[in-house]
Amino acid sequence: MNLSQILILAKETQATESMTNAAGSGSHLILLITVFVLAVFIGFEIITKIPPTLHTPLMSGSNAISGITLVGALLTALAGEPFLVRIFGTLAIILATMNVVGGFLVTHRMLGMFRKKG
Amino acid sequence: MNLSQILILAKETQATESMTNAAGSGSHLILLITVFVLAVFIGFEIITKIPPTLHTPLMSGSNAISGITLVGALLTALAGEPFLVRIFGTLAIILATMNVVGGFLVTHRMLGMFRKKG
Amino acid sequence: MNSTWIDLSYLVVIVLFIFGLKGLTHPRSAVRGNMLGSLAMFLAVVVTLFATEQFDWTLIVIGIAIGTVAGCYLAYTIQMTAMPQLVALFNGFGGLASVLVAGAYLMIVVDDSPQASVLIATAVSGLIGAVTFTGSIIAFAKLQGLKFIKDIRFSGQKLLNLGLFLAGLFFAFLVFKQPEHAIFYYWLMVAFSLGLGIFLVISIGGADMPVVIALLNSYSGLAAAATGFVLENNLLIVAGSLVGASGLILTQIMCVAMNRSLGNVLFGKLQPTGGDGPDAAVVYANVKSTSADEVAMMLEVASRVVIVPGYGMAVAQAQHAVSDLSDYLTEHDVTVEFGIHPVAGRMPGHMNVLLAEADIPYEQLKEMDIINPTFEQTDVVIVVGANDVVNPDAQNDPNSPISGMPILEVHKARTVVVIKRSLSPGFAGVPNPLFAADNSLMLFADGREAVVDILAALREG
Amino acid sequence: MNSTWIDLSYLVVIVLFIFGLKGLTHPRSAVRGNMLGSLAMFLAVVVTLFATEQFDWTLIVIGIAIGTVAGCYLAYTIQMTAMPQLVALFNGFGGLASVLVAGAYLMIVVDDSPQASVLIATAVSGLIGAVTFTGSIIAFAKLQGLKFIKDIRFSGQKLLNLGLFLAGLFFAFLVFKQPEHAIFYYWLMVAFSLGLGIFLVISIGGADMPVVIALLNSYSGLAAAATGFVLENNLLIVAGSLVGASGLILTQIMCVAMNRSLGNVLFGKLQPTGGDGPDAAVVYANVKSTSADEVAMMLEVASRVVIVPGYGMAVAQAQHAVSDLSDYLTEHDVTVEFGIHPVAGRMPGHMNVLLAEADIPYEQLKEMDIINPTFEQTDVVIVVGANDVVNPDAQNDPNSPISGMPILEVHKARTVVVIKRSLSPGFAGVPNPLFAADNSLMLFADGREAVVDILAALREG
Ligand SMILES: NC(=O)c1ccc[n+]([C@@H]2O[C@H](COP(=O)([O-])OP(=O)(O)OC[C@H]3O[C@@H](n4cnc5c(N)ncnc54)[C@H](OP(=O)(O)O)[C@@H]3O)[C@@H](O)[C@H]2O)c1
Ligand SMILES: NC(=O)c1ccc[n+]([C@@H]2O[C@H](COP(=O)([O-])OP(=O)(O)OC[C@H]3O[C@@H](n4cnc5c(N)ncnc54)[C@H](OP(=O)(O)O)[C@@H]3O)[C@@H](O)[C@H]2O)c1
Repeated sequence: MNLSQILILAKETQATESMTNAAGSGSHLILLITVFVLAVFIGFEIITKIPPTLHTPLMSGSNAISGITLVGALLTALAGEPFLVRIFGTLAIILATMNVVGGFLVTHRMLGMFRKKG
Repeated sequence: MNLSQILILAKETQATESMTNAAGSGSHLILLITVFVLAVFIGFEIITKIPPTLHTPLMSGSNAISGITLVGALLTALAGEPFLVRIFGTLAIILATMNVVGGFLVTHRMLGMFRKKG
Repeated sequence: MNSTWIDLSYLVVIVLFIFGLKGLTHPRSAVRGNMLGSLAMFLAVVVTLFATEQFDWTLIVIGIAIGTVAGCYLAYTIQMTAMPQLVALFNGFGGLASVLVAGAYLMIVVDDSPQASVLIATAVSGLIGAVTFTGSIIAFAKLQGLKFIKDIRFSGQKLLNLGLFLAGLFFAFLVFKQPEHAIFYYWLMVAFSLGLGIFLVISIGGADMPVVIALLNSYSGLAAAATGFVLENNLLIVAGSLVGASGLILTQIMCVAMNRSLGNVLFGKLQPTGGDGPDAAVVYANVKSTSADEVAMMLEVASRVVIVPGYGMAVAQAQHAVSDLSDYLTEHDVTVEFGIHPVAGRMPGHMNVLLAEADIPYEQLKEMDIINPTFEQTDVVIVVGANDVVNPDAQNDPNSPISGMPILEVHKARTVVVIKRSLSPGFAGVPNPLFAADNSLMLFADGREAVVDILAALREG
Repeated sequence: MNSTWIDLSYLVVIVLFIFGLKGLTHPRSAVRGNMLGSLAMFLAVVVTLFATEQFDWTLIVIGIAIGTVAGCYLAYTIQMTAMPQLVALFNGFGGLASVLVAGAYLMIVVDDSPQASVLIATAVSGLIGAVTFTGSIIAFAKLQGLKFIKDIRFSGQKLLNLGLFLAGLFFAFLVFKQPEHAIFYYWLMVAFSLGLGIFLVISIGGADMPVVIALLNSYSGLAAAATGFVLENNLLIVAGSLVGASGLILTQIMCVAMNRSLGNVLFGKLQPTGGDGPDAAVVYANVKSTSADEVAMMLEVASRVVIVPGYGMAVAQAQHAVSDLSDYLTEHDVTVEFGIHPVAGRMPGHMNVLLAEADIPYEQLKEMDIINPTFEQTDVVIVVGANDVVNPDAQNDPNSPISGMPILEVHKARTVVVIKRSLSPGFAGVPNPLFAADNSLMLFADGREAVVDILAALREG
């Protein structure tokens, strides 16, 4: 239940109606977009601080994070009744898991080399 | 309309139901909290980059930004039928406007001093 | 105006705020950053007003007009030295606005069985806003040196604070638990929180106010964010949390620079002088004093001079005189640099602002870590109204209340001239062995007058 | 599992990802950062699985098992020099997964008249995912040096790309416009996008692949974020946009370091040698070659040596030999430092990874801006398989294709020894006047062998 729904109950007063109009973030979509924009800012701020030495591990590490599609794949595979959906879901799971597991491991291997001398 | 609402239409299939469960960000509130958390991260990342020279302007400048309550005050004043609500709203508008206008101006004055020598 | 457009405009405002803050990370882009921020705020207000088609705008326009005029007046008439209290005042206004908005909103929605999360957010917004309001006002009064406010301390104060806090929390809980009486409980909660704000700040020493202000600044941001949760408005949430983070980090920076914990600032007391600290009379047995003429003679033969400004320079408004002196010396082939301690003065970056006001080039200002290794090659250090930030006891005496605070190591220079009016202590209230050191000379005078005299003597000689 | 708990767990995952990324900002915390990231991913998977009470997990478990085994295998068997292609391969997998997820989701919701925004997000996710998939696979094949892939260029290629892109966009539009046939249009769109990925990357030179990979990495993040919009899942959105930003910045850094625009990398060609550039035969008229023994003699009397590694060191796997040489010299009181150019090798930070693999202390690795002013005081520079990054034409010849690229100014050292197998050019395909300079000596040999020989000569002598 969100503001708009509460305020539907209070529709009688013209006052609150105008509020629904302007309260902002009325829609789910705009919130998702806000989250997207903020996350991009965080990405930029953090990545620009990473020293060149760590750029290759960063590349493989962030690549592993992009395997987050795995969560989407799981949701789809769990949701899908039609045969094709399950096949697609399972295929996506295999691919995304490789991306995730391989990406993190290879990054770990690389970083291990940096640490040895420490 | 958000995912949960769409999926209510599709309630027949057990499949999609489990999806509603897990899709995440089902609720408005959690999205707002996410926005809050991300914004705090951005704040930390940016502020830690600000050099000591600019700390006083930062203090007054960020103080001005906290006057964003002005938007809340406007929404309330616009929405309020009851007399008290309008009074409170107007008072809040006066206070928040002082915070905003004064804060930005005084920051500008301060920064002007830095620039002169440039 | 269509609601999607409003949402999108708010998103643009959010982005502008972030870029504005990013602008403040560099002196060159800071002015633009601040302008972006105010542009964003303007946009937010305009969009919000146009969101409603037909409405009686009278009150709103009057409100904005009054606020604008008052804000402009304060911003343009304030002295640069009074900046801390002005920030405190504005801060308090913001806090009170949050209290009023949350209270008014509660009246609007209370009959429509609002959601638990909205009630909680309302209570949080009112609680934080009220503490911010009275806390800031007390901080303002203290910094302004208003007579009726003293450092009030009594036994049981912590208990009282705890009691007020718990009472506030309890009524906040009732707001959420018994929504049918929410309005009543809300104002009761606000009343206790107002009290809490007063008693929290009233016992804190005036010199610790900058830390308190930064913290209250953070609170006012959090209050705005909470209001955002009340109205389910992501613009308020983002802007509020940016400010919240900023205030917290500034608080943190100041505490680190003073080598004290936040808890110690808020609740602890500094040890009173003479307790188990060194006795001032003993420390100051061998103090040598000097005259402006003598200092001028030393400067004439110096090749490297470092000026260390402190709170006294702000009090004496000596920055322009200091700037003239620096110019004179530079023209006569003396290398002049300024040693800036991070907590010299009473605000973070206080000295930078004052020196910038007096047109001293950015490159001459050196941070502590940069200037410290150079003192051994420095002929004369002129300390203008600084005290604690040049106290060698912070390094040498582990029992000193300021032990561990990083300092400017001026005692390593060949000669140190300290300009202040007396031997009275600085903010921390501890004697300073520097004043009695072999290579130290005291010039007892008002900061501005002393510097003007030195310059006059130089010009004559 | 309660939906609120799921949401909160996802929020925790988001925070962990951000802290993980922050960990990567420092070598000391990088390992922990990467672990935090994988922990976050694990948590996300577990939470998602437990979100559904009763379900046939067989397929899912099988899928995860296969993926894990394959991922481990690849990660542990890969050579460090083959890192770029491995990243490309993983990247492609991620892209294809996005295509499949969006496609499957479309099948689930298509009958329930989904929202416009969901349809758009689905189409975007499929489009970007498909381009990422084929683009990455081509990049992989090129870097792996697979024979059947060459730099294929034909006239009208840009037109073809544009056509494919527009066709993809058109069918994406139809997905959204005619939801009743959405599935059909979706796969049509995917088909065109797959083609687009192929033809976009196939014409780009193998040496530019790192830039392409960083860009595709960014795309795969954006595809994941788009999938997040499809599922209205903020975890996918945040994680995806973090990766999107990261890839874009890396692309940008590489382009700046090569002094080329992204457009030039993607669509332009480097001028072929001999066009209006200098002629190799003329440039190389006065090349002097040397032997391992001679180099060893020079090193014996040197007091400061800088080693500049390049792509050739990676090819020859010479890092361990170089490390031994550096140890030997250091033990004999020679100051040894490494000059690291930001785009030496074929990946950003490529040289750092290789040298770290060979246990060379972090402090000996100097970035370009730090090491450049020291070359004039350097007795011997040993260039191991670097070419373009030490080409003085980048500074001197405004017509050179690499003009403006910042370089390591090794030509300012007293003596430069260049180890490479021949006079053949490096990645940019231009001759290097350094090789013919008065203070240069060429040591024609495989990188590893040459260094081993020098060390042997030193030990004997
Ligand atoms: N900057 C911040 O953010 C901040 C925040 C919180 C606390 N603090 C604290 O404030 C202190 C700052 O150190 P500080 O060395 O700058 O100042 P200080 O230790 O407070 O000393 C200031 C000195 O200036 C002298 N003075 C006052 N008026 C003067 C005048 N008109 N002409 C000449 N001298 C004058 C005073 O001596 P006389 O009375 O004898 O003249 C006094 O000893 C530190 O202890 C710091 O921890 C700073
Ligand atoms: N690092 C990045 O992120 C990145 C990304 C994109 C593009 N690039 C480009 O890649 C280039 C990197 O410059 P660079 O100086 O490192 O490399 P380079 O200019 O490509 O030159 C490498 C040299 O190594 C020699 N070599 C090859 N195998 C060898 C072996 N086994 N032993 C000894 N030498 C061998 C080659 O000469 P021989 O064949 O005669 O032995 C060649 O001239 C730059 O132009 C840069 O713009 C880099």
